[in-house]
Amino acid sequence: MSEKAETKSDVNRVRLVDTILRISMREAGVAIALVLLLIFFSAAAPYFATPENFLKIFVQTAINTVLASGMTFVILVGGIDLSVGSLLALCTVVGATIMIDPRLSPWQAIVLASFASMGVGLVLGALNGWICERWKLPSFIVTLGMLNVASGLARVVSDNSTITGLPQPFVDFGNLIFWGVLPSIFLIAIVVVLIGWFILKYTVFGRFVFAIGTNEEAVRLSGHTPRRYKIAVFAISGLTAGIAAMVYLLRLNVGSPVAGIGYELNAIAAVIIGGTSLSGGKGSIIGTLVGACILQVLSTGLQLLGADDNVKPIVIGAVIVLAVIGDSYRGKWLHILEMR
Amino acid sequence: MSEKAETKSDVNRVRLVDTILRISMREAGVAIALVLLLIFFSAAAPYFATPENFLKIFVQTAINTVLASGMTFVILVGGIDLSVGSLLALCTVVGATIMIDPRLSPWQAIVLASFASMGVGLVLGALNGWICERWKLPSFIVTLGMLNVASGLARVVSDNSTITGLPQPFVDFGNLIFWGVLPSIFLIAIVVVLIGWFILKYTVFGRFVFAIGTNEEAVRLSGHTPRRYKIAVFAISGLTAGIAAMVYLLRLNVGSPVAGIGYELNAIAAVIIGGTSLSGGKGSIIGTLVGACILQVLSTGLQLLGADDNVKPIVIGAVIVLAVIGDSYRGKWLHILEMR
Amino acid sequence: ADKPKVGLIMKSLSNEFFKQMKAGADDYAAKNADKFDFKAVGMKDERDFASQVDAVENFVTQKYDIIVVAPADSKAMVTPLAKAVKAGVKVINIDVALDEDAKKAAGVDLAFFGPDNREGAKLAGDALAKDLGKGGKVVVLEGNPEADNAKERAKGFADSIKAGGLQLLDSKTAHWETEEANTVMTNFLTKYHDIQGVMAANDSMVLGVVKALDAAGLSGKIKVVGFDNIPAVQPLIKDGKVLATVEQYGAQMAAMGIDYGLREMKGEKFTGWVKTDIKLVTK
Amino acid sequence: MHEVDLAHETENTILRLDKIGKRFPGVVALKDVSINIGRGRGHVLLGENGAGKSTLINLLGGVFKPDDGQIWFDGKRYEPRSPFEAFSAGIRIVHQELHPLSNLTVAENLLFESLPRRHGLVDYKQMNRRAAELLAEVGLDVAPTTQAGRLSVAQLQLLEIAKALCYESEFLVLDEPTATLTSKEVDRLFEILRRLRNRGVTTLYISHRLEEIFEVGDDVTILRDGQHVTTRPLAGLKIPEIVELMVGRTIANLNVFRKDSPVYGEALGVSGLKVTRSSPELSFSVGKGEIVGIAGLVGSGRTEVVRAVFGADLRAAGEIRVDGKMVEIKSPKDAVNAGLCLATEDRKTQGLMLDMTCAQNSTITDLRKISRNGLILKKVEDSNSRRLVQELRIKTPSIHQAVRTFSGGNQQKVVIAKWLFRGPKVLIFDEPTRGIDVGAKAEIYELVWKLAAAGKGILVVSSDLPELMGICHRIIVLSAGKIAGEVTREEFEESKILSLAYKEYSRVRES
Ligand SMILES: Nc1ncnc2c1ncn2[C@@H]1O[C@H](COP(=O)(O)OP(=O)(O)OP(=O)(O)O)[C@@H](O)[C@H]1O
Ligand SMILES: Nc1ncnc2c1ncn2[C@@H]1O[C@H](COP(=O)(O)OP(=O)(O)OP(=O)(O)O)[C@@H](O)[C@H]1O
Ligand SMILES: [Mg+2]
Ligand SMILES: [Mg+2]
Repeated sequence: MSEKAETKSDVNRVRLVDTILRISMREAGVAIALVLLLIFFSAAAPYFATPENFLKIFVQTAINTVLASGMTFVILVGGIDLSVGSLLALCTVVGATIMIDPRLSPWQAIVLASFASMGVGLVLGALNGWICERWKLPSFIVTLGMLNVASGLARVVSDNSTITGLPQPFVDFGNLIFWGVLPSIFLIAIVVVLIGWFILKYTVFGRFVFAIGTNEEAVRLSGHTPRRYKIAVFAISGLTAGIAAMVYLLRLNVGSPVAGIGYELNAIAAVIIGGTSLSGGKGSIIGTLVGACILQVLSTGLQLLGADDNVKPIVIGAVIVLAVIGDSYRGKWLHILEMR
Repeated sequence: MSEKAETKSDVNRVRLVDTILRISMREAGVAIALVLLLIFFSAAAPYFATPENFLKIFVQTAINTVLASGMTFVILVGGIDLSVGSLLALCTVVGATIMIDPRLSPWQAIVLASFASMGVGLVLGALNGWICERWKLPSFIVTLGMLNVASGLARVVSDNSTITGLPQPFVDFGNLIFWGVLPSIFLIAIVVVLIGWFILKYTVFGRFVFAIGTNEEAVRLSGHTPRRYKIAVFAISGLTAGIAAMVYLLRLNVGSPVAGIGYELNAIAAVIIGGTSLSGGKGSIIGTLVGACILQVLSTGLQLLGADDNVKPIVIGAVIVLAVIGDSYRGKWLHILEMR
Repeated sequence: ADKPKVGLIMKSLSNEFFKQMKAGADDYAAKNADKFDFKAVGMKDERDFASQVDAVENFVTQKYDIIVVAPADSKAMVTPLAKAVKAGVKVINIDVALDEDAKKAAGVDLAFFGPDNREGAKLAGDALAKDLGKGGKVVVLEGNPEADNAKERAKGFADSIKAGGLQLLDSKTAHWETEEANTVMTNFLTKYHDIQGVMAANDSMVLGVVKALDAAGLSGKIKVVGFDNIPAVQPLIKDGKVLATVEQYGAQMAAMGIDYGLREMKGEKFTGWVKTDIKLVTK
Repeated sequence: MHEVDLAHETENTILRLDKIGKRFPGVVALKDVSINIGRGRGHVLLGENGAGKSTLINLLGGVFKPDDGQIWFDGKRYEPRSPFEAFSAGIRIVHQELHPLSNLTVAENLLFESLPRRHGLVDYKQMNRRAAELLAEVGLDVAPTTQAGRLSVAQLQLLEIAKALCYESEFLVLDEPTATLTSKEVDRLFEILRRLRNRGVTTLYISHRLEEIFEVGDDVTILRDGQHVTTRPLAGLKIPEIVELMVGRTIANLNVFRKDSPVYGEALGVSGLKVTRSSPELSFSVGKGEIVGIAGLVGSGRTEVVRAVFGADLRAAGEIRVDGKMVEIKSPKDAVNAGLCLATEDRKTQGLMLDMTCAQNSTITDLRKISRNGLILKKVEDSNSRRLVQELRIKTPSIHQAVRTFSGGNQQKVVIAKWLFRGPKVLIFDEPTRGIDVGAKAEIYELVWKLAAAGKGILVVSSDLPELMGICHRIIVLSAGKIAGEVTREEFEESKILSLAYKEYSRVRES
């Protein structure tokens, strides 16, 4: 009897593993690369495999994760958003400027700043989308223009200075760790990812995002207006830049016009490593989260390993490419799994 | 009699203008934007409309023009190359290191360095292409990886320092101005553009570039091997990065691991402003030259105008977008012209 | 009408040091509006010295009489500046010294008006060493590895580590950036549990370092020194979260550069290194 | 005189086109077209390739706006600015060009116009159930959760039809719905159309398969070169008459293509071909001068087989001989070098570079012929292309026109042109007359025969059985990926071929 029961639970266990494997492969094949990296650094780098270190990695990944979540939407409809880095900079200085306004109570300041930061992101993001759609322009060049404009605006707004002195409740919230394991900053990032995942998976809007990325003309012929959804998608990307700006402020407590330089490439890298197709229509936000983690684990792991500063970019570049190469075999692996 | 003859020549003149207008519209509709900018700055900015200033603009445009020429090929086949900036850096330090080798005579050093610089570019460019094709990966991520790798290599090779002391004949050549109007540096850029234009317009290879960008599968099913041509295209982009590195050395007389940071976006911007479609298959290298000129005229013009540093990026960003918006009306204008 | 035209070329204006420099220069120019015309330019990315070269060329085009320049690269800027000199422009080198060999090769002899970055860093490092005592364990956050002032400051830190008998645990670049400094410092804290002091090559990185220490509950316990004395660190010094930073008087430096330029135009000649003030700033 | 005014003008006219005109750069697609369509009637729209049929449909569907004229629908001015407005007005269109959302599921594709939702979320359960019903109705045998990208062209066509059926509409337009369908699906489609008409739905039907229009139509409108020729009841009309109205001249050998060419030797030999490791082995051969057809139901694997032979997809096993010599075919390049060519079934995605010119498309298969030392000789290219355009009667204002602007039929001719330019030994055509008008069809048959007479081996995949029976020496019938049998010309009979095509399926059902 007992033997039989064991076999059954064994079978169940095998099935569970199988299912998890399958789902993780489908949602984020590149998770394997992440696991490999984790194993490698845990073995090789001192202090890597400690809870505190993982906590720290979580916090460090947060900004990129939030940016990359919005970027996933944009890439899914077949666009790209190069402006998120400078939008983030603009939003940090707008947010910080409001927060240190002496006429406002700390709480007023925090609420107002959050709305302003996200609002600025949302509006400029929507503007990106609107320009792309109004004149049928490639988002690459439109958002490249916005990159410059927003970065100039950030300088003007901040008068080129780093803004400090944020209200204490805000700073405290940034340092908060829920239940000893979940830093508030990471919590925000996870909430953003989950909302994004839910929207893409279960809402009608999500279906439109995939459909437009697959065949925009077909969507139009089905009687819909892709333009609207595409503008919305860029607005979302702007919004996440605004949220990422708040995360930046929570994490570093300073607003700066030079925050976020080059973040757009990092975010795009996370999205693509996460398996989302640059030509649109295929991908997942969970993959994006994994992609962002890979990049951060790599960077932190290399430092703990004591890698040379000059060698670091070489390794990071190589691993980015290796991760997507590995991911390109996913189809095959998945096929083998399903065939069984 | 004479009246009649005049009318005829008038008609001919009208026809000529018409033809030029049509061709320039087709090859580079955005030339209009360039002319508008030139008129504006000539009127508004002191010292702008001087021969010396144009000479300088030519020289300053050269590096971006060379990079953007190679980039045009890549974008025409539907790819993108983010690595050109750091390839340029790597090639400058490789070239400069060889050039200052005391064991070589100046001429030996110059020749060897040129070959090495272009060779490194060519090989790493081809590697980009090969990885993309071997695993069917998006060039965006592969070249993003290469961006990191090449930049790390440049740091390792140069040990993070600027390399100076290039041989005198080389420096002299860089300062040369042919017939008082044509700086050697600009001459190189023009030669690269012309070769590129010729290849795209008149060779079988050029035909394949357009065909692959338009419909790769159709090319494959017509009995060809798109892979080969695509690798070649990335190799060309690497090669132009190597040539641009030599131009950089000629112009600035130093090799540096941080040369070329952000140049990839500039080059891409020039290509797209020049009317080449990011989805491939449509565009021209003459347009790219015009696009590069627009960017440089804008930057120089704004400085001569005394624009505020914070406002400059805002204007540049806005003009980039305006230029492509204007270009989007080209179809309409061309249509009107053809309808007459 | 024939007032001399003075152009000031800086690095990135979003670097607070240059912002102060510009403010000082603008101020000085406004006070002396009858003596000279003035224009200042910065760059988008301080590593992109090609655009600084463009700026030099543009000033020559506009027939400026004096160019005051804080070179983004000590070697690369020599050739274009030498060309400017040959075109009859008075060139004043401030902030970062042009490379001696390169100057010799280009056949120009330019004086340098600027601070001693190495000495400045040593001032800060020494303050830390004094505070920690012999055997204190420190980490260093460097600037952009190829930047001349970053190299000088790294040397200065190394000098005081040696002189003060400190123990260097690790040294990494954070590319002058707040966020990267925060990450690098956080990782240092993971890797080394006995850090006592931090030397950061500029104050932007200090902001990131302090935040990392705050998050770990170590601020005030681990001592931090920086460089530049930007407004944002001044309250941190007051709070004791930062031990010291170095003031190099950017505002005066530019004004002084302009002044030296005007004097050279009148026929004075300067050579060698005219050192400008640096001062250790503590609580 | 021709204009037989359909008596029921006013109250019974559901759609009235009044002097409609539409121009594209270089072409007048429609000029002065006035048509009345009666309520509840089955209206057929005919015309050669490029006559302007699809353009007319696109005007109705809100894809384009007319340059001149007015449209009246249900007694009201009708000016749709988007497909949505067309839907809301009650006009539904199955477009000629397929627009699948290939990354989405079949169910999502079907119901994409308004996804079933609950609390703002997609109601997957209801969606899949509803989709399954619709799929059953059109006889498309795939799971609602299949990715649309995995369907074949014919299956996608059925999907589009099912899509149009899923909402009530007053006016249904079908632009060449049967071009890729086999008789099984066609019969079912007609059945559905009949049901709809009984419910009072007006249908506007476009097809180049003239035999079938009598089953779906009451009235017919014929366009020629963008101009209205006639609108009249179908009853009493004969095919040759219709053809004459369409092309403006008589076509002699309309359905008699059986010419004899001597068959000798072997042009193409295939033995032991396995598409995938688990699929059955296939062997067949095509003689020189022989035209061999491949028949089968939708999804029976015809396309898979020819693609595998051509090296477009990797095959698991199989030897291929050309001219009696074994050839190694691992890619289309090998195949082309060995003397094979394949005109694919989907010209848009696999056959043409749509944004390039006719000249560039027609010469892409052999650039050596138009170049020297790697340089393209523009004159040679143009003259070659011009020759092909003439030979195939491709209708275009200029060989430098982008093929995107060509009508479907003319695009197909460009595909054939590019292979003629290469001059292969064996030509494989997958649905060569998909969307091609009678005149052009006759020309293509003529051409195929000429090629055969010149000693080429020809393999034709077609869903149009009469067509295969008209031109082939021999027909291979595929059923569920297996060769169910071979029929020679003497034994050609529709029922016989069909029963072979069903063979494997009925076996499955029995077991
Ligand atoms: N978007 C477009 N741009 C330019 N020309 C077009 C466009 N669409 C159609 N045309 C031209 O308009 C004419 C009519 O084309 P249309 O597609 O309506 O023909 P059709 O009757 O549907 O032919 P087929 O039977 O081949 O489908 C053709 O000459 C075609 O080249
Ligand atoms: N990429 C694919 N992935 C999975 N299944 C496929 C794929 N392509 C085709 N199939 C399936 O393989 C079977 C054979 O398809 P094929 O296109 O060869 O049929 P066919 O006889 O040419 O039919 P059609 O008339 O539809 O062209 C079909 O059931 C189809 O759904
Ligand atoms: Mg049509
Ligand atoms: Mg088929």
